[in-house]
Amino acid sequence: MGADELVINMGPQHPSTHGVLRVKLKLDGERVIGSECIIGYLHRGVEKIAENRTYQQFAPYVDRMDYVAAVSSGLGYCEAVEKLLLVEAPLRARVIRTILTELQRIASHLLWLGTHALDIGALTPLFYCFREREEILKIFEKYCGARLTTHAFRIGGLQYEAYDTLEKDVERFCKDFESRISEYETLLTQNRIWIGRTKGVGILTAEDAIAFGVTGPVLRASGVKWDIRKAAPYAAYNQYKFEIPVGTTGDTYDRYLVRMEEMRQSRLICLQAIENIPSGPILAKVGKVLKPPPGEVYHAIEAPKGEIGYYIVSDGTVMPYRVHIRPPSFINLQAFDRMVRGHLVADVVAIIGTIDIVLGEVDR
Amino acid sequence: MNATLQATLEFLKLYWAPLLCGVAVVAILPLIVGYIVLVERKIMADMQARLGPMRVGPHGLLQPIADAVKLLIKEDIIPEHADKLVFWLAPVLSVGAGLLSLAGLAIGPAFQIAQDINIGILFVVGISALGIFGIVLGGWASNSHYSLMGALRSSAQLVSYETAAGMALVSALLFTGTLNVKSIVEAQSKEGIWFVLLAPVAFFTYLVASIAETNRAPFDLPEAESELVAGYMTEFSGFRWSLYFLAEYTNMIVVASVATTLFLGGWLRPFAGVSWLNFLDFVPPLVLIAIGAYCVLRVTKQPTRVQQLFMLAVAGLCFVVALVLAAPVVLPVIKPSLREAVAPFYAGIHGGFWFIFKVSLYIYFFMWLRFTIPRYRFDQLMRLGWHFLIPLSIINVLLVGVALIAGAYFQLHGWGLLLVTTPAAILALVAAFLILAIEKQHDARQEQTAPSDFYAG
Amino acid sequence: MLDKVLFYFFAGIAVASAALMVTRRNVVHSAIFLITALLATAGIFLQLRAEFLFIVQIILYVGGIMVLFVFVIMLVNLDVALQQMQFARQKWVALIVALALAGQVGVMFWTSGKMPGQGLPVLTAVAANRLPLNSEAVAKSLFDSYLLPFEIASVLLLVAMIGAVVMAKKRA
Amino acid sequence: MLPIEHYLFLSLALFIIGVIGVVTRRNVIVVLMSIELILNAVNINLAAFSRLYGDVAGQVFALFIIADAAAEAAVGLGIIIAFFRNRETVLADEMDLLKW
Repeated sequence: MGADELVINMGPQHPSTHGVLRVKLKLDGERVIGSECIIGYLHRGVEKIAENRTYQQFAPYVDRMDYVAAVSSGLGYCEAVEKLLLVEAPLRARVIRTILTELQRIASHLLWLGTHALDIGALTPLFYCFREREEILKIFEKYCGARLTTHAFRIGGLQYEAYDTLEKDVERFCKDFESRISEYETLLTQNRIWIGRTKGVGILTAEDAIAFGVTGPVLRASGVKWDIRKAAPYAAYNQYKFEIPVGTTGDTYDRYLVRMEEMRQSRLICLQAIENIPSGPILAKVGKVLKPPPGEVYHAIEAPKGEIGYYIVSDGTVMPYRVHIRPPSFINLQAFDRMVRGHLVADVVAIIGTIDIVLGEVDR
Repeated sequence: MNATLQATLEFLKLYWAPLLCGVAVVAILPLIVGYIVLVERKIMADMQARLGPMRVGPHGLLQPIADAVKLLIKEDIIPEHADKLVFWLAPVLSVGAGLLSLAGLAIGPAFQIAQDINIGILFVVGISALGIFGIVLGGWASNSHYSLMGALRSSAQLVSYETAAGMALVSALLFTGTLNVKSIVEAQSKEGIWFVLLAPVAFFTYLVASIAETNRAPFDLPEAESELVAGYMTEFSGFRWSLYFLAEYTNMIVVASVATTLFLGGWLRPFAGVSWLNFLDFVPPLVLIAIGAYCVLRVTKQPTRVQQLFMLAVAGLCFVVALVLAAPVVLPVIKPSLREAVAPFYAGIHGGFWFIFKVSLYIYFFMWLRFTIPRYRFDQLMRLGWHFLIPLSIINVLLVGVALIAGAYFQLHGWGLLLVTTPAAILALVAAFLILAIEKQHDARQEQTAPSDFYAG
Repeated sequence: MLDKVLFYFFAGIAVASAALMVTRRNVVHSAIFLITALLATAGIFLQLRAEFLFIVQIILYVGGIMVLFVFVIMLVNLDVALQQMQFARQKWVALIVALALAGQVGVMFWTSGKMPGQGLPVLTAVAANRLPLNSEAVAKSLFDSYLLPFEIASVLLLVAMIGAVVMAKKRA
Repeated sequence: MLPIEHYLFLSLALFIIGVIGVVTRRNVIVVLMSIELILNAVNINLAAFSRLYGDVAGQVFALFIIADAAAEAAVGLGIIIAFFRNRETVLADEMDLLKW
């Protein structure tokens, strides 16, 4: 309340900036009148590394960007290179890819839900969410031996054949998940405090969202029906029926509802996919040494956090000439200042949580 | 010189029991708090589908001691530009206020440190309110924005909710006409009904206000870790930090004890006046024996010899306590002539049990809330306090007063008082809903004008 | 004996912390010493068997007014204030005023010894065990003999509340 | 109870310290605090005489004084905050305008 503005540094070591994000907040009392995100604490030069690795060698690096949704990042990269090579993965590979990415979406959203609720002060959902996320990670582990940075796919198809009980495991998970998700909803959706903390907080209008280039659940919560799975289907998404949940006001509560519904839809996709996994090869015919023809390609998929795009330029050698990555977290974060102005410090953490950023992806 | 010695001796002769009690409380309380924390962690773990501390001792039973040792030997850091004197003083103030306010409480008819102070319950409430200086000054002295914001939030919050809590206390005190802690419980025993039934709205107000006063979730904004790191405690570490921790839990015990004394019948057994329900006296020892038996059964399941021994020790402790509890109720049954002799023991031991039991329930409720509910935002918290709780508690005081006059007019006593207090409570509830409805209307009107304001920048 | 020890204990603390309060540069330190002085005074009240006054002093004065003070001190930027000169050059005025006050009371005591019947009445206090229960007695007196002043005081508080709100809310 | 003179001297000492504070300090907050100290000194007198005569009227008046002190603190601090917002200072000798 003093005459001066108070400048407060949130992070990079702060319990709720989800990593090493540093936010410089200009406060008037507890009201935010301006903010500046300072990023780069986790910068590893992923794009530059790509120029010095072969196409296959670079594949594990994309897992380290969004490390809570590594499967999705990997899928985007593999498909981009396939597009560059003008090959298509066999159907069996694509179906299994779809199952794993949708499971990854659920896992990512679960992590988001747990930490977001924790930021707002609900302690318990975190552990419930981790319980289910653990099941998904177990499936990943069984499939490829890794839980977090899976490197599950290969350019041209799959690294490994699906293990015997994959379908059964996924089915069991989906069956349990139905009731589990309503468990979270009983804790939060109708809770007065939860509604009070999220409704009307961090409103992003549809025009603003489009202007900022925001994608993913954040965009959909603002009422824009845009999902690459429908708009430009990849993997095997054109075979399955699912809905795209859309919000109305674009506040934190809407984003919450949209993500909850997305988890339900992902579950449905998984159930449809395991019903009929076609047999056949899992790897298209690609050589041991990948030498794509000179040219450039942009390929984007719908990652849990939004559109993750790969722009790859090839000069005909074994290493890409240039790789640019369009990380959803980085671009969604740009809308942060717009969302946070005029709100209180407590809303800042709610808004950071609701954008669902991973600093590995923001900083690359 | 001789006179001084004489006077000192005389003083000691007069006040040895309260002094001993005081020393005992100060010595034992940190241990009790440590175990409350363990219980809290266990309950939290239970609610969150995990195990909680399991490593130190069987089922983590020695965890508090390990924690205490860790905190004591931790490096003691004082920030560079901190105000050293205040930084040193603040946690001591906080914990001192908490401990001192315990002095005014009566755990049973026999246990009370400050015997029969005339201002009784006011003493407890007033002294424990001083703890706020520890928080405010600690936040200020650490010379950090987070701490200062935590401190400012805390002072605003405490001052606001103190009013509501005070009003709730007044409604209960209207029934007793005395501030003395013992007389309050005795009044409930005489009426044969606890004041929670006579003044439910006041109990509710006090419950909410007491959560806010002890800075517990969902009102734990001064130390909201996701916003202000740790609020006023951010810069404190090691022993100083543990003093704050001790103060917080002591305050919980204090508010729980105040609520127990005023609303939940203090040390009285449920239905203390009803003689055919006297068999309830046998419940506490039986429950303890059951717990002990369970421990004995679990002994074979323990992996190491030490853990087995520890389990047996716990079981033994349960049996001893059960024996102590059982003796005053079983002896008169065996030998009726002993009834007179054991009566004071019965009152003291069982009174203490029931008091601690009720306090534990109250604290359990605090924990339960903490694990279930998200945190309020600061403006919402202040709004809840000023726009809802304070008006409600003032209305309730008026209604309870009117009900009491009506009760006196119709010469109602005990359960009969419910005839007049229940309508008063219902009226208060109606008032509460009215207040909420007005708030909602107000909100709706605000919302129409507000959104443009957010993007003013 | 106990009375004496308690009195000198509390009086010593009160006077010492009052002196420290007016001499400290740092306003927060001043506030802390004022709190100490007020608490010591509360101790004196207790020693005088004025329990209700004691608790009102603690709840209202220390727990209410002083929290307000500390709150305002923290709102008002301290870093600037610390570097400014804290003492006005009015030492001589202060000394004269203090001496004059002390002199008046000194003369009063001196004359009371000299002229019997005109100075302070030499009375022994009512025995402690004959005092009525304190809070009951205060309540009776407050709501019986002094009901009108009580109501006037409540109006005063209301006025002060409105005044404070108006004052603090004014915002350019 | 000790002889009444003890209390009178204690109250005198606090009163004089308070007066010195009011006169010498520049910071308005400390001036206000010194005034609180003066009021407190008066309360000691009232309580002491109340005890001497065994009549609670003195204590009742002390209560009134405390209520008065609360009112004074609220208004005074309100003025200080308003003043600080406009002039960025809390020094008494800079309060040289009646209205601002």
